[in-house]
Amino acid sequence: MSVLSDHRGSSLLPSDVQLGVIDSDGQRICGSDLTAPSDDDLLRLHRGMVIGRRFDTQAGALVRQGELAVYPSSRGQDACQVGAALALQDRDWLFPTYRDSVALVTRGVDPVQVLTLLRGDWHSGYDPYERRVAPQCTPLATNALHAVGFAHAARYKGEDTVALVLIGDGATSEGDTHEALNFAAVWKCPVVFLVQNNGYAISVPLSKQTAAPSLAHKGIGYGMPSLLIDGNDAAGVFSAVTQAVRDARAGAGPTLIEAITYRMDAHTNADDATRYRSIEEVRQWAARDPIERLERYLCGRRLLDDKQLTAVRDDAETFALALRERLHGGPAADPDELFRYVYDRPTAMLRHQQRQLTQELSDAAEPAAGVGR
Amino acid sequence: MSVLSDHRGSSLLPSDVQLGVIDSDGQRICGSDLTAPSDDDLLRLHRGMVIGRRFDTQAGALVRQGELAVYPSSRGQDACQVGAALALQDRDWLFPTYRDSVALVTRGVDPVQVLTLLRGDWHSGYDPYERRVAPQCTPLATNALHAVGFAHAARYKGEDTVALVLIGDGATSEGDTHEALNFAAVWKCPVVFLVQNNGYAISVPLSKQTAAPSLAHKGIGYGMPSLLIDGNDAAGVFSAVTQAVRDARAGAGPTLIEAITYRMDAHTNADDATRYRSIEEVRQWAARDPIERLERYLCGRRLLDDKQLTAVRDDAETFALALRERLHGGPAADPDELFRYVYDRPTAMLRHQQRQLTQELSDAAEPAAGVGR
Amino acid sequence: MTATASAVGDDHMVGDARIDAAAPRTVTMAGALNQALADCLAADDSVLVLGEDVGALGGVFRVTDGLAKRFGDHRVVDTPLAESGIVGTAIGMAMNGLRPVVEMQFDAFAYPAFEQITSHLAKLHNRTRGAVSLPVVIRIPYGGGIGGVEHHCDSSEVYYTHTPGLRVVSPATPGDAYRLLRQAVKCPDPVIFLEPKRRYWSKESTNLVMDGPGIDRAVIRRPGTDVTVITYGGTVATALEAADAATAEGWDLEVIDLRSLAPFDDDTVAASVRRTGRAVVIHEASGFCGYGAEVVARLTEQCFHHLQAPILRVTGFDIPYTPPKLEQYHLPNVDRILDAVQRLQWDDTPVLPRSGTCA
Amino acid sequence: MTATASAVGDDHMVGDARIDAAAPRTVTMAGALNQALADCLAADDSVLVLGEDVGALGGVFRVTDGLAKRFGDHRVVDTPLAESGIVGTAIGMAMNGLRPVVEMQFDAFAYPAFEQITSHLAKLHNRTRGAVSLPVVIRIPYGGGIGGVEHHCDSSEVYYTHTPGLRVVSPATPGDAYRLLRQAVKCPDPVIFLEPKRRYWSKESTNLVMDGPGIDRAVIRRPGTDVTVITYGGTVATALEAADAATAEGWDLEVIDLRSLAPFDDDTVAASVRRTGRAVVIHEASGFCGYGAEVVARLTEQCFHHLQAPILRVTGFDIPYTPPKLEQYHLPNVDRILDAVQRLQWDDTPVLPRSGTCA
Ligand SMILES: Cc1ncc(C[n+]2csc(CCOP(=O)(O)OP(=O)(O)O)c2C)c(N)n1
Ligand SMILES: Cc1ncc(C[n+]2csc(CCOP(=O)(O)OP(=O)(O)O)c2C)c(N)n1
Ligand SMILES: [Mg+2]
Ligand SMILES: [Mg+2]
Repeated sequence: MSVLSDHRGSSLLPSDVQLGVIDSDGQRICGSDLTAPSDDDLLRLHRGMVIGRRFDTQAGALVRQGELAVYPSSRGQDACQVGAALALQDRDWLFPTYRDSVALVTRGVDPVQVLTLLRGDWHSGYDPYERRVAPQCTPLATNALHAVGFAHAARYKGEDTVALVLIGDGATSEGDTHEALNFAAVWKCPVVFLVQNNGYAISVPLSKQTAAPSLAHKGIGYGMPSLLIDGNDAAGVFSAVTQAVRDARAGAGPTLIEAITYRMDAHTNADDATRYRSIEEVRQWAARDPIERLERYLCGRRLLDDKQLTAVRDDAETFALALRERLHGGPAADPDELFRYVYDRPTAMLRHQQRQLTQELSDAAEPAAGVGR
Repeated sequence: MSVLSDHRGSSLLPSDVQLGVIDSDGQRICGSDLTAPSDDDLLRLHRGMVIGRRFDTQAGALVRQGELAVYPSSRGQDACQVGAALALQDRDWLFPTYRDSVALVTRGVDPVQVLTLLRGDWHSGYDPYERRVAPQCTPLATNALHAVGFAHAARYKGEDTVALVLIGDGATSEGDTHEALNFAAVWKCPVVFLVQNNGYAISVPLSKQTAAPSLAHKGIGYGMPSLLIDGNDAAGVFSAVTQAVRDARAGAGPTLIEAITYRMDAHTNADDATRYRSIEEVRQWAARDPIERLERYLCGRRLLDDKQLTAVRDDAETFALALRERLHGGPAADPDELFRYVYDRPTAMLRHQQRQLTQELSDAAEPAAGVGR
Repeated sequence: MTATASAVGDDHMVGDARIDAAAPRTVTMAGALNQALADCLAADDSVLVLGEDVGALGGVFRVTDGLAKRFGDHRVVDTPLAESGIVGTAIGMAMNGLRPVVEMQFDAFAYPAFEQITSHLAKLHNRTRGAVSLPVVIRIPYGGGIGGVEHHCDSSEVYYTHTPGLRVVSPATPGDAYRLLRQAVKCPDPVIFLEPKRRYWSKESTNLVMDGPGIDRAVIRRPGTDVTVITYGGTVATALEAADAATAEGWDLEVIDLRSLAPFDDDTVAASVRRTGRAVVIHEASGFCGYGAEVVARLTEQCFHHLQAPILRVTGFDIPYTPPKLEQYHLPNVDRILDAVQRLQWDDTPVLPRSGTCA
Repeated sequence: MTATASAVGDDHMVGDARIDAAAPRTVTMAGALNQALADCLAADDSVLVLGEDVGALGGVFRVTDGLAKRFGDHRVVDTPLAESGIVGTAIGMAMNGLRPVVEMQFDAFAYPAFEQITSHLAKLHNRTRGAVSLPVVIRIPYGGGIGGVEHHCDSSEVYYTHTPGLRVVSPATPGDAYRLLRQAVKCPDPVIFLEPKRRYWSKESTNLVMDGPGIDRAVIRRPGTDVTVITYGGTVATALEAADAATAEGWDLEVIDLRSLAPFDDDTVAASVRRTGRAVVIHEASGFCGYGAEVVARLTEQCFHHLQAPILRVTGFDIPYTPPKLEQYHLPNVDRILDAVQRLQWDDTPVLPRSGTCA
C-alpha cells in the first residue's frame, strides 16, 4: 500500500565541499573521497590538456582569420573536457554540447571534422559511430535525453556501454534536464551526467539560474547519487567520472556530477564578457589554471621534467600545424548535399528542387542576357 | 568569486515520515511539527469535506445520467482539496487542475460553473477574477508556471497575494514542474506547490514515475523548503498549507508540499482502474478515509454531535439538489461564442466565418430542396 | 483528463499470436493498429512501444491492449509522464539501433515534445550526413468528433508537415491503419503517425496485410469524373458519404485519400485534378495555414489551365477546437462539402467570391 | 552557441530618455526596437522585459541594450534558462495585469515553449470567454542570412500563424519595427513578433512614431501595375531590389509588405492582385505548408477570374536550414524572384508546369 520507498537516501546528497585529488597549488589532497589516478593516467591527462588547450587557442585564431564563423572556447574548463573524455572506455558514448570540442579532440575525433560545424560547411563533420560521439548539441539539455535513451537501449541489448552527458549550469534550468535525470533514475540507466558549472550561461550568473545549495543537490530529488567536485582538477574529474562510469557499467544506475569551473574566454568570440563579469574575477580564476596545477604536481613528483614538457608542447604545436594545413585544403561545401540527407532517400519534391538549383547554378555560370534563362 | 552559496541547506529536506495533526484513527498526533488548526477551522474543514464529497458523488451520478461528458473524481483526496482551499485567504489565488473541482467548490466557485467544462458547454465556466481561481488546467504542470508568474507579478505590484498550485504526482515528471519550482525559488515568489501524490498517474504507479525517496526531496535541488505530509489528514493539510502561505506572504519564498493520498475512484468515469490496481489496495485506503477520521476526532472531542452531523449532511443534500436543478435549466451552448473570444475583437475572417455558420444554420432550419441553399 | 474507452472489439483476441493476420475478418481501426504493433513486436526485437499508460492499461484508447502482457514491460514501456522525455529518449534509443514506437496520449500533449521533434527527430539524419538514422514512429491520436474536452481534439498535422525531415501519414480505414503502421515502423525515416480518433471504432472486414500502396502514395477511394475531393484520416469517410449524397445532385465525385501528408503524392492527385478540372480539399484542422492551403497552392500551380474553378477548402473554422457540445458546428460535414462542390462554378459564369472568404 | 553582435548603432544613445522619438534620424532596426522597448517601459509600469541575457548583456543582438541599467533589473529581467518557464510565467504575469515582452534568443529556442504558446497563450482568452486577456508579446529573431549555425536561422512563422488566438507580425523596416512593436505591446491579444535577423543592421532615416498603418494592415511598399509581389519581414527588401531590377525587363512590380501575417489583410492584398492579375509570394521558410501556401490559396479563391497565371511561390527549399556556407543557395534572391515573374505566362500561351513543382 505504501506509495513511497522506505529509503530516505540522505546518502544521495553531495559533499559540502568540492571534492578533488590535487588542489590549486598542485598539492595532493589528503583523505579525499576520490581515488587518485595512476601516474600514467595523470600523464595522459596532462598531455590531453596541453594538446586540447592548443587546439582551443588554434580555433580562436582561426576565427580571427575568418576561417571559422564562430568558436565557443573551453579554455579554463580543460580539466573537465579532458578528464571526462579520458574516463570513458572506447565502447562508451559521449553526448557533448557546442562547448565541448576539446573533449571530442581528446576522444580522438578528427579535429578537422570537429571544426566542420564552426566553419559552416555542415552541421556536424564526423560520423558519430566512429568514435562514439554524438553530434555536438546546440539546443540546451536536449542531448541529456538522447544519452538516457541510448544508455537504456544498450542495457536492453545486453551491452555494457555507458553514456556520458555534458551540459552546462544554464542548461540545468531546462525541463529536458529534469526529464533526463528522472528517466535515467527510474530506468536505472548506465549514464553519467557531468554538469560543467562555469558560473555563467552566456551573461547570466548562477545566482539568477538557481537558488539551490549546489546543482548537485538536485540528484536526491531523482533518487540519484551526486558528487560536487573541483572542475579545475583534472585528476579529480577523471577520478569522479571513472568511478561513476564504473558504477553505471556495473548496473548501479546513473550519477550526477557537478564540476565547478570557469570559462576564461567569452561565451564565443562574438560575445563581450566585460559586460557581465569583472577582470578581477577572471584573474582569480586564472590562478586556478588546470594545466599549471597538474604540471606543478607532476613536476613536483618528478613524473615530468622540462624535456618531457617541451616534447608534449612540441606535439601540441605539430598537432595545431597539421590542423591548420588540413583545414585550408578542405573541399568547398556542396549544395547538392542540401537535398541528399533530409530523408533516407530524397523525395520526388526534393529531387525536383535539387534539379532546379543545379539548373540555376549552371545558368548562372553562363553569361546570360538579361534575366531570361 | 564563489559561484556557490555557502548555505548547504539540509534544513530544506523533508521529514522522514509524513507529518500530520490527526492520525488515521482520529487521534491527535503528539509533538507534530504542524500546528493544530483551531476548533472552528476543524469544523469548517469537516463541513467542507462533507459538502465536497457530496458534490463529487453528485457529479459522478450526473455522468451516469449523461448530463456530464466526463468527471475526474477526487474522492479520497478530500482532505487535500478542502484543506488547501480553506488555507487560502480571499485575496489569494488558486491554480488547480482537472482533478480539483472540490477545491473550487470549497473556494466558493459556483458549482454549476465548475461543471461547465465537464458538461461540454465551454472550456471553463467561471470568471477567474471573481473567486481568484485560474481555469482548471488540463495540460499537466503548465499551471505551475502560471502561478509563479502570477505570484511574481503580485510582488512586483506590491501586493501580498499568494498563489497556490495544485498538481499530481505524475505531473511532477514534466519539465514545466521543474521550471516552475526553479523560477519560484530564484525569484523567491510567494507561491506554494501542493503535490497531491495519489500514487498513480492514470494507470502508472509512482514507482515508474520517480526513484526519489519522496517527491518532497525535490525541494532542496531548488533551494526550496519542502514538507512531506499525510494527505488524508485535513487538519494536517490545512496546517501545512496555511504555514507555507503565511511564509510566502511574509516574503520567505515558496514551499513544496507533498501530500500522500489516494484517489478512491477511477481516473475518470471512463477509466477502468481494475486494470492496474488491486481491490485490496483500494480497501486499505478506504480505512484511511479523511472524513471519517476527522469525524472521529471531532466527535471524540465533542465538537460535533449527531445532530450537528445530520445538519451538515442535510446541507450537503440541499447543495446537491440545488446543483441538479440549476444544471438542468442551463441554456444551450451558443455557436456564436465560438468566434467571439478568439481575439479581443473578432477579426474580419472570423466575422465572415461566423456569418457563414449563421447562414448555414438558418438555411438548415428551413426545409430545403436538395442541397441547394 | 482523459476519455477512456475500449476501441478494440471483444470479438477477436487482439495482440495475440493466435490470429492469422492475413485472413479476412472484421476489425476496428484500433484493433488493426493493435495487431500491427503486435506483429511488429513479434517480428523484430528492436521494436519497442513507449508511452504513458501503454502498459497495463493498454493505452487510453486500448490500442496497446494486451501487448505488455504478451511482450513484457521491457518491450512495452510505461514511461514517466513527460513527452519531451519520451521523444528525446526514443531518439537516443534509435541512435543505438532500436525502433521505438511512441504513443502520445492526445495531440495537444505532444506539444511538450516539439523541440525534440523539430530540432532533433526531423534533423539528425541530415545533421550527420545520413550517418544516424532515426526510425522512430510517433503515434498521435488526432482530431475531434469524440466529444472530447479542450486539448483532446487538436488537429496538429501542419506543425509536422511543415517540418522537413519528417514523414507524416494518416490512415482512414482499419486495413490501411494496419498497413501504414507496419510500413511506418519499417521506414528508415521518422514518421508522425496521425490516428483519427473518431475512426478508432470504425469497422472493416479486411485482410490485415502490409503490402499494397506504399507509405508515400495516395489512393483513389472512389473514382469519379466531376470533382476531385482530396482528404485524409478522419474526413475520408465524411468525403465518401458526401460523394454518395452528391449522386442525387448528379455529381460524380472522385475521393482521394492522401494517406501520406508529407511527402505529397503529386502524381496521383494532380492527374485526378487534371481529369476532373475541379477540386475540393477537406480537413478538420483550422483553414488558415492549414494543410489544405498547400494542397490548393501546389495543385493550382500544377493544374492551372485545367481548372474550371478555384480549388475550395472545407475545413474547421479558425478557432481553438470547440467544447464538446459545439463540435458539430465546427467539423466538416456532408452539407458543407456539397455546398463547396456547388460553388465550383458549374454554370461557367464566374461567381465572384466574397471578400475574406476562407473555408 | 550564439553569434553576438551589436546591431545598435553607436551614433545615438539607445534606450535613452534624451532622444526625442519623433525627430527624424538614422536608425537601425535593432536601434528602433530598442527605442520602442524603452518607450514602452517608460510609458507603462506594467510593461516588463523578460528573457535570456536581456539584462547586463543587452541581448545577443543588443536589442535590449541599456534597458536594465535605465529601468532596473526588476523591469528588465534575466530569467533562468528555460523557455517554457519564460512564456509560462509571462502568462501568469499577464493574468495579474502585467504586459510582459518576452525575448526568445533564436527561433528554434522558442520550441520548448510550444505547449505554453499553443495551449495557453493562444487559448486562455477564448477559454475564459474573454475574462482573461493576455497582452504578451513574444519577440523572436527569425530567419537566416546572417551566417548562423544550425537552430539559429529557422523561419517558424507557420507554427504560429496556424494557431488561432495568436497575432503574428513582422516588421521590414526600422520605422515599422518601432511602430509595430509599440502596437504589439499595446495590443490586448498575444502577439508573436518576428524580427528578421538579417535586417537588424539595416538603416533608415525616419521618425519613430506609433501611428500609421494599424497592427493588422498590409502596406504597399512600392506601387506597380504588372505583378503583385507579396512578402514580409526579411524578404521585403529583397522584393524591392527585385522590383528595381525588373524595370530593366519592362515589368512594373507592386510590392506588398504584409506586416501582419495573422490576421491576413485580405482587402489590401486582394485589391492589388485583382488589379495586376499576377502575383508572386516570397518567404525564406520552406515552401511545403509554408505561409505562402495560405496566401496562394486564399488569393486564388478570391481573385480566380482575375488571374492570368497561377500565383507562384519563391521560398526556401524543403530542407532543414542550411549550414552557413550554403545559405546563399537556399534564400530567395532577386534572380529567383525575377525567374518566377517570368514564369507568369506573359505570352498568354499556357506553360504547362513541370510535375511536382513547388517553389
Ligand atoms: C533551448 C536553448 N535555448 C537557448 C539557447 C541559446 N544559448 C546558447 S548557449 C546559452 C548559454 C548556456 O549556458 P550553460 O548551459 O551554462 O553552458 P555554457 O555556455 O556556459 O557552457 C544559451 C542561452 C540554446 N542554445 N538552446
Ligand atoms: C502534458 C500532458 N500530458 C498528458 C496528459 C494526459 N493525462 C491527463 S491526466 C494524466 C495523469 C496525471 O497524473 P497525476 O499528475 O498524478 O494527476 P492525477 O490524475 O493522479 O490527479 C495524464 C497522463 C495531459 N493532460 N497533459
Ligand atoms: Mg555555463
Ligand atoms: Mg496522481
